[in-house]
Amino acid sequence: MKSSVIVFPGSNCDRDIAVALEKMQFKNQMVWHKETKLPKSDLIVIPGGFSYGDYLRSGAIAGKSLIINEVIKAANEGCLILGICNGFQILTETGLLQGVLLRNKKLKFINKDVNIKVINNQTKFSNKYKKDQILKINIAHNEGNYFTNSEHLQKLKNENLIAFKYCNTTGSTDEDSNPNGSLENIAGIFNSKKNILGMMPHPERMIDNLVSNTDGVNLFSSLLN
Amino acid sequence: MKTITKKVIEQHGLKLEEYSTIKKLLKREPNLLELGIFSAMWNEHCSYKSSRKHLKNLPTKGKQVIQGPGENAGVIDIGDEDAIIFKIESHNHPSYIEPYQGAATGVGGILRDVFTMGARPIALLNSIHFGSPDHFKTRSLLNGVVSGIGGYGNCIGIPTVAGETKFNSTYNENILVNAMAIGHAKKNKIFYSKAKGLNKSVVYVGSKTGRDGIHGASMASAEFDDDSEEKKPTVQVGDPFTEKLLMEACLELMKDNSIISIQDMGAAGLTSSSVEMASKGELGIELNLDKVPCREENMTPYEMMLSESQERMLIILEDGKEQHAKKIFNKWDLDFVIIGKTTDTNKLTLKYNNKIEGEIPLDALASKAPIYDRKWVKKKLTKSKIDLKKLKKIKIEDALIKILSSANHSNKNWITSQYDQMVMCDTAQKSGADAAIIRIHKKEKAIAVSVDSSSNYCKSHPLTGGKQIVCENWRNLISVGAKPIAITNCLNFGNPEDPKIMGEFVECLAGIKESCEFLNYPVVSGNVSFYNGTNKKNISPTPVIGGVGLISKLKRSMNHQLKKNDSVLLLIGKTFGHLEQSIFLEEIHSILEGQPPEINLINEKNNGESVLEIINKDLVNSVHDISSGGLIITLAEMSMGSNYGVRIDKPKKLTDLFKYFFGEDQGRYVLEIDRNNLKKVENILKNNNVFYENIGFTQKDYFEIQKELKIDIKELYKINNQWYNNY
Amino acid sequence: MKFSVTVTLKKDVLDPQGKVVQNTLKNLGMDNLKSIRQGKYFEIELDDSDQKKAEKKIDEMCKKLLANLIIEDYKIKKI
Amino acid sequence: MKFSVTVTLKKDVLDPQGKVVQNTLKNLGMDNLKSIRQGKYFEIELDDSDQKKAEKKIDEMCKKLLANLIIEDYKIKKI
Ligand SMILES: Nc1ncnc2c1ncn2[C@@H]1O[C@H](COP(=O)(O)OP(=O)(O)O)[C@@H](O)[C@H]1O
Ligand SMILES: [Mg+2]
Repeated sequence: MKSSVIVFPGSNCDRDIAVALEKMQFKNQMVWHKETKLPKSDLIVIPGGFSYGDYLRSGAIAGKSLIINEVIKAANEGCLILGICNGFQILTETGLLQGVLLRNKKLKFINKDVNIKVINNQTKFSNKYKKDQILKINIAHNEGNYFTNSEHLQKLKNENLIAFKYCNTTGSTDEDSNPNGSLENIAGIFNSKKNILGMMPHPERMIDNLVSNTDGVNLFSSLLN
Repeated sequence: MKTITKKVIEQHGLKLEEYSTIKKLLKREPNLLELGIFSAMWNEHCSYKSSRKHLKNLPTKGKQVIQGPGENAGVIDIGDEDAIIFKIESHNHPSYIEPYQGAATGVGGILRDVFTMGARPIALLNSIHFGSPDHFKTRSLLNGVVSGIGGYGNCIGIPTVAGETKFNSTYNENILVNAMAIGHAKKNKIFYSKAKGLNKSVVYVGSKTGRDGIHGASMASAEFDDDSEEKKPTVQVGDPFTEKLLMEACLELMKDNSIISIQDMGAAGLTSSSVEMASKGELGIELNLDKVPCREENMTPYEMMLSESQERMLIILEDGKEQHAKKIFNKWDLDFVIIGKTTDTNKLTLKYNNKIEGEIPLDALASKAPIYDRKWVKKKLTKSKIDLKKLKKIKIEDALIKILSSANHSNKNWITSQYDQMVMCDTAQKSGADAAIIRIHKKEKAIAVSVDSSSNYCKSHPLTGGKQIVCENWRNLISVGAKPIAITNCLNFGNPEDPKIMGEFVECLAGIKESCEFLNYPVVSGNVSFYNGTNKKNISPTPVIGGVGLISKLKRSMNHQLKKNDSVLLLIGKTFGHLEQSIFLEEIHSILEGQPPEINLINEKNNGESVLEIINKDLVNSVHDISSGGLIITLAEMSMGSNYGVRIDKPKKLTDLFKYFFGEDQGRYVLEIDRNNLKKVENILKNNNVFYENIGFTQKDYFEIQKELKIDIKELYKINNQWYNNY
Repeated sequence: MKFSVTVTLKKDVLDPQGKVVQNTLKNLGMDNLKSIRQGKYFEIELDDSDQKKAEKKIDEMCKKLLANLIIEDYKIKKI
Repeated sequence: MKFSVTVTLKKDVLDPQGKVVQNTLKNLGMDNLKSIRQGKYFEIELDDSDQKKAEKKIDEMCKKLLANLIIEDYKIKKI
């Protein structure tokens, strides 16, 4: 499977995702944001980090870059798109995903391992997970507080577009296990066609037992499936 | 033009005698620009005029040392083609004035020191000291500093993996913010600042120059007084985004052979970088200040030369590489301007509007800068009159809880969760352990890193204190299974013109030297920060040690968290019950008296090496060194956050339980050993003549000292976390 | 020609920052504080002599970049 | 009673955000943009009837929390 990772000035999880993709046997290519053409790819990843320093609004300026037009085109043609953390923020700024990521409830950057629950496992991104499976995945962000209007929230529920929710060790999605104030504990969502996934947790950080765990592996193997 | 009066000289932080020397060296009066340059180069921060004489005594060589002090950072050899480059630096005064930006730019500055030398930074550490928790400024300073450190490190994408956080009223008016950066480079691809060759292009890259921090370096070398809050324009704003671009651009240019030498613009900006490069190369340097990219209009040569705008570098390029280099910097949207060339004049020549605005022989700025042999006096040691029997009665359990819920001994989660500790995906052990472990990317080996200090020990007995911090740092690396290799140090002291303070400095340094020599633990880089204090009130001496060790094959990370039920707990090292200067007396009885525990370097080394041997043979489940708070705090830390607690027998010999459990005797560790490994471990310890005791075993859920106390470890964990959560 | 732009969150959008600021101020003893909302402020200088045209340009900037219209409103003023 | 507060960086203090926004707007074709600086904006409602008193309170808030006087200036306006 061919993948492309878009690199913006200020992206800083680009190497991490590339390492993960290569480890999972993707044929990966890095694409600098000034390029005007995307290499042929089955998967496009917009990595985490602080594109343009997260100045103005996180993801806003990257959302205006040249290459984004190509990403939008590819998305409309059905290419798989994965936005992690800052990538998720960029996807909402471009409109490929709806809603916004506001400042964390407590206005502090949060880095920790959190539990998330697989809500929809019937997608290209999640078919190797079990439904309601609880994963432990690292988060690291300042603006991960997902918000959307009630109409869209209803749509997310009706069409099963919520990918992951923050939960506790037993799977309950209560307020205590919501690290950043996200609406209904939402940690990741799909678009209607389910070819785009945006998520705040970092699956690429969870592929190696020496530094963490391997709960992120199945996201990549789902894609290969 | 402004005439140089006595007042002007003083404003530049120069003494009148120093001004006479300047005139002698120049054989004329300097103009204002030249005076500014002298003041920047001759102040404590750049010239090390009070400390140099004593720093020379430190051991700086070793089999694994590639570059000792004198460059932007120290370099050590960790085998194969790999080198580790690291340094620590203070940003105390700026952080007190504007905590967020001060701390952030401190991180930015130390990162540049490391990537200037060709290393990709792989970890950040910090040592932060605040006034007492109930001082009215402490809360906002703590908040600002922590978010500043996080703000910069998180944005640039380098994990902040370890540090130390302390509260003590000695820092009420002068906090300490020391930042350490560690990078990885190829041994044969290290870049130095020494210029070579005539007529080579001198290139300015990075951000534009603004009026920030003009006189910042002089500020860092002056005591605070009441109007220091007025020194506002000197505050610099950090731009981690630009630094990220600068780092990537430099590392990209470093892939081939375009660079002759490179130097970041740190304190005293363009002045110190150009002077250092040229004087190290025994060349001259000529700068055309018209070419300097400026952020503001009408900036004067004086302002350009003394600006401390962040995120800038100076590079000397090989002939014909200009276009190639320019392309790279343009790709990263950074300024790239040739602003001068190397010459054979041995002078710094500054041109503006086709006129020479200033010209100074380089040796006057560097090798002939003043060096002082400041008067110093030995510390008068005070005898302690503590009579333990007369102290207020307290239960062990209550003392334990009080210490665990104190600011200094609380869990630092509140801080460390604000730092991205995992980015780069090589953090094998995060904050919370004795040392952090960072794997070398795509390799089996890893480094362990830790920063340590103990101002109470250093205050009461500078020599022992100096010895002790090096040992504690060494112990922390051992505890995670690393072989300690070398250290960097940040020496935070008061006013060196006071012989007592100078004495603290000299004696601490002698202690550091003694330990480093004995443990074969050389000093490869460092930083001195004097004048920490306000209105003649100096801080306690606070040397901070940052150590790096090597784990040649990382199979799993070793830490202090108890792993299994019913394993045996061994206490390594002799317990005498030394309570003077202990946390117990300070926190529980508000007594700070007497001397710190003695350091026995022979036992220290022997115990440590034996523990390392046991770890390397995979015979141990967890290890924790014993430091402030003594045995009981060590055991509590091993239990909290794990699923297992301990069941400890009462001591067989030492009868005073407080001495036994809270004494801070040095060179000790607690090891958790599987019963079936016990024989093997005991054999190693016996063979090596290491004193040890079997003190109990692990159990589920409870922290227990027989017939004394029994507490649920979840409860302990809660207690240990409440201070920050309620602050 | 100089303009100011203020960008504020729409009414129905949660303002975590404003909320924390409000709580902090209350803790500092500002008891008759009714509400506080936080936004962004820009000062923009254009090299233009025609105010109408300039305003149109600023409006475009807001739409294209400065505000996220899904959650934010903006106001332009000449200063 | 409602007030607006704008908090801006002092002149000569680096504005990294403004710089990036300015570059982006230029890349988006806004060529006669001379400069842009970014600041913060607050809308504050007080339960007070005495304007003088209210203004004094707002001023206190700015000093205590909303502005960092070392690098920022602020302006208060009744709206
Ligand atoms: N400011 C900080 N930044 C990062 N980590 C910190 C900070 N302060 C404390 N820590 C972490 O908290 C843990 C406890 O610190 P400390 O009690 O100083 O450890 P030790 O006694 O082993 O040196 C360590 O893992 C340390 O790295
Ligand atoms: Mg320790």
